[in-house]
Amino acid sequence: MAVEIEETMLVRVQAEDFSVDEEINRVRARSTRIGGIATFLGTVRDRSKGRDVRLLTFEHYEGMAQKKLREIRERALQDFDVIEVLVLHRYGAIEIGENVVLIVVGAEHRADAFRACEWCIDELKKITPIWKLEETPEGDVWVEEHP
Amino acid sequence: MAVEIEETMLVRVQAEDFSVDEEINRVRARSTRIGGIATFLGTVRDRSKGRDVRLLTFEHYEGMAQKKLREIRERALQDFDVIEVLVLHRYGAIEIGENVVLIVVGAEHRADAFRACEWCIDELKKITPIWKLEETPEGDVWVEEHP
Amino acid sequence: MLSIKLFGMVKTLAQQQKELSLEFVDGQKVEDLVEVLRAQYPEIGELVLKKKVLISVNQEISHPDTVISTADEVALLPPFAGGSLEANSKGKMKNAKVSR
Amino acid sequence: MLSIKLFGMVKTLAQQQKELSLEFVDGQKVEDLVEVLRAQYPEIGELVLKKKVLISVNQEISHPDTVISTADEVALLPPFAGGSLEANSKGKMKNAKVSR
Repeated sequence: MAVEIEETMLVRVQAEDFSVDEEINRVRARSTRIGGIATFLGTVRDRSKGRDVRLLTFEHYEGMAQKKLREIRERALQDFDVIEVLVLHRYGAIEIGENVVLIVVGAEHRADAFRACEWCIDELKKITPIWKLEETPEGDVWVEEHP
Repeated sequence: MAVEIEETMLVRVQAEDFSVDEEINRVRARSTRIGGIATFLGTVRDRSKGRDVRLLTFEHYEGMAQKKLREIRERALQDFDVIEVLVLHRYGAIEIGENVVLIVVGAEHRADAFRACEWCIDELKKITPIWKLEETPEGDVWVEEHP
Repeated sequence: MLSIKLFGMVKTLAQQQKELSLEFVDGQKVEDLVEVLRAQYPEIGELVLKKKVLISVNQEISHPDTVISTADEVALLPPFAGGSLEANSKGKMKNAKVSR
Repeated sequence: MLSIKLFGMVKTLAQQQKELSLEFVDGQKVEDLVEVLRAQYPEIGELVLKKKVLISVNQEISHPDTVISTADEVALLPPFAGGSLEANSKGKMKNAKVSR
């Protein structure tokens, strides 16, 4: 039961902002064997494909988005020599400079942590049903590609 | 003057622990063009080369250590397509699971952030005059290699 | 009847409806659903035909011969924010403008 | 006199002294300093000769023919915690035991 609750915290889609320290601490708490923690934090840029951006709104497919993020965590734990993986994505309106997505990977050795962390964010962007509406001076556009 | 003060905060050797959120915010504050922040956090593992470790004590060459970390930041900014780099190392006694070293790299695109972040930590471990005393059940040993 | 969840620019193309309800015979295939969409929502049907919008069945990407029960959870998935599925090559699709 | 900063296991080998003071003629080279060390601190001198301990002059790694002024900041650098300099191949050096 405890493990289930923990796993729920390790894969989340939420509207609220998050603290990187708190999320890193969830990963760190899993094992004293962890010596390296690689993190990727995606934030909102003020430019996208040459357009100015004022605000982003993320929409997700509730249920399927979480399912795909769980798959990513499980595949990373299976395919890389890492100890714990946390995957977190926000939805709703997010302003310039604010947090959108976070991957945290703890491993004994740093090279494994980096490999897995980069794989997770690449895979997340490929398979997770999340969409992004950009508010620009020329109007609002749904975009396919993340900057 | 303002820039000098900021740069001092972006390369530090200190005894105190740090908050990853605060350090990420220093990097994020540099530009709204930043869309990806790659971070590496090194922590103390409870094992090193098959030995149990109870405590680590880091000693640094004051002056030269900072100089080498500044060089790493400047070379990363020059050689990679990144916007800001922060390099931070602690000294003194550090317990199992606690923070030792932090690299934060902000870039427009995530691949550049990852490349530069991994280069920085690899380079730091090669050229920075910092030494590590391991307290183990068999006695205290100065070690050459970081886990 | 079959309920179909809509997201992003597909929802915009359907006048902000979150779900479509279509007449659909239990046990037909995804390729049959594409024909229904083309008849009733030509703009959306065309995007599906070109694989720019994918169809998921029970939260997994479907194939043309995937069988659909009217109890299944079906959704139309425009290209994801993070990039594109294998079926979508980058940058081919124009962004859909939203009028407010 | 020339002051030499000591760190890590070299400091341990010198009975926890943080600095050595050696008789040294201004303008001699690093290779001359190595000879002085070998004569007065044979254990440390040997490690320097084998390039397991490096000599820095004004916070940069020196070469045998680097000229030293007695005003320079000189230090003996055992292998770093993070790994080894080019001159040190990994794992060759035994860890120095510290008696408390």
